[in-house]
Amino acid sequence: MATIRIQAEDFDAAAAAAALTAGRNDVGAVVTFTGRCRSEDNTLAALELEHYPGMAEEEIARVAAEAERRWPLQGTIIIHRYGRIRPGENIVLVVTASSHREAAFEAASFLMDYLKTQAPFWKKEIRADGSEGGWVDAKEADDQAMEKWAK
Amino acid sequence: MATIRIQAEDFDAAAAAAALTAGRNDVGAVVTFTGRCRSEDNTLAALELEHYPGMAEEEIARVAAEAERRWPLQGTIIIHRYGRIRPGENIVLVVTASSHREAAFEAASFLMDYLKTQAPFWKKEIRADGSEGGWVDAKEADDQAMEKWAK
Amino acid sequence: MDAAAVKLSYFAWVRERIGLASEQITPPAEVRTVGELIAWLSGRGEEYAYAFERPQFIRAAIDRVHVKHETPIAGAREIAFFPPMTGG
Amino acid sequence: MDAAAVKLSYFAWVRERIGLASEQITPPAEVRTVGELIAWLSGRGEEYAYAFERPQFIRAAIDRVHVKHETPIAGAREIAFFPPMTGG
Repeated sequence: MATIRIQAEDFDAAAAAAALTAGRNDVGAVVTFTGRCRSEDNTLAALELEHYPGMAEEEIARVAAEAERRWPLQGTIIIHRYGRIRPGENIVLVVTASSHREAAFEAASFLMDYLKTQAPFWKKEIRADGSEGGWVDAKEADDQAMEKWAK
Repeated sequence: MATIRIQAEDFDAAAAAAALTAGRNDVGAVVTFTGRCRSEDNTLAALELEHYPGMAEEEIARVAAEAERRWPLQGTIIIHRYGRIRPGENIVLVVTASSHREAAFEAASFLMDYLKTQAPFWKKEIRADGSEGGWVDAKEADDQAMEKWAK
Repeated sequence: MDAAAVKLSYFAWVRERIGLASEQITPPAEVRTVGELIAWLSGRGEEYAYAFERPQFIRAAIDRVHVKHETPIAGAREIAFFPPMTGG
Repeated sequence: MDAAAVKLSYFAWVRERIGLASEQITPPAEVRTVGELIAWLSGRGEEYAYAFERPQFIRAAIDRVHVKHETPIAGAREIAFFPPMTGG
């Protein structure tokens, strides 16, 4: 039921959210999360996002199905970009719609915590001086954020 | 620092969120919450939202300042409509921007919990059969949601 | 202390029951708190008695800031009474 | 049980260290789990030893589903190795 897109091009968060509620009058709450590339004090020229084609879609679909099992969602959209992404550009979008605000908030937060640690994407830094900054290390804080959702 | 608008007219959530991040490359996370009027199984024709002019702006500004004290926010927008609002229309918008996703999520959720119980707005139901459905009762669940933020 | 005139504002069903959005009053000097003002207003007529029949459901603000029923009203320019809020 | 050919896929610094995005291999029959496959691959050359030098940082997927190092590899068509993920 969730809409999942893995794409190189940018996305339009507003259009995605509007599509979720178009013609519906039973949606009480819509939460959008947009994750963006930060410049890290102008030391970063870009991120190069590698992904595992096929598994990225499937894994995100599994996580979205889990969110829909846990919360009464009326719609879910997840868009994750890959390739070269510059500071100020979008990386990821999560939209959740529900009749109740807690469900929309919690599901969006859950989806982001899972995407961070379970979706097969890897970020490599391209430094402003042209050098490769290396692969971004996974954060323990992200693992802990995910573990709080364990049943 | 927060942008606060109390208005009768509809708002453009996307334009509001875009304004918060325009020209910035240090914002890592943007969360938007849009609260919408539900039809309640087509029994509801509209909500009539009464507010306390002056206090509504001031109280929301106090709540926004508290959110900015608690979380490292790079921007906050709160728009709350009043007057007659029909099913499928927007009621309230909260946008938070931060370098970190947890801050953006938690601050947006905090703001909504406080708006529900502290902002001087009252909803009256206009029934589909033309009758007044009466004033919406405050929900104990909303009070409990607010209390979880008590320090 | 001299009694001072204060603006009272009413919202939602408090406003509807009293039949007024606001009024200027000068409560007697012995009315010192929000709760005492509610009790005093309740004695002003049937519409007030009806509006304030269950004081535990009445919220108040002094000069646009939420206050408790125990809060003194001295110095207030505007006191508002309304039901629990249902915005958002 | 006959040994079967399986596609191995590598991502991020695992891919860079090995110098391959994917390859077809047929591991010996005694290699039964993901962890045993990692150990066996580590013996295939310097680049593999480098990629898998800290097995605790290697995540794996069988047929596009996350698995643990204890998971048996029997029946797998594709096994992927990669660092902890950093999407989102």
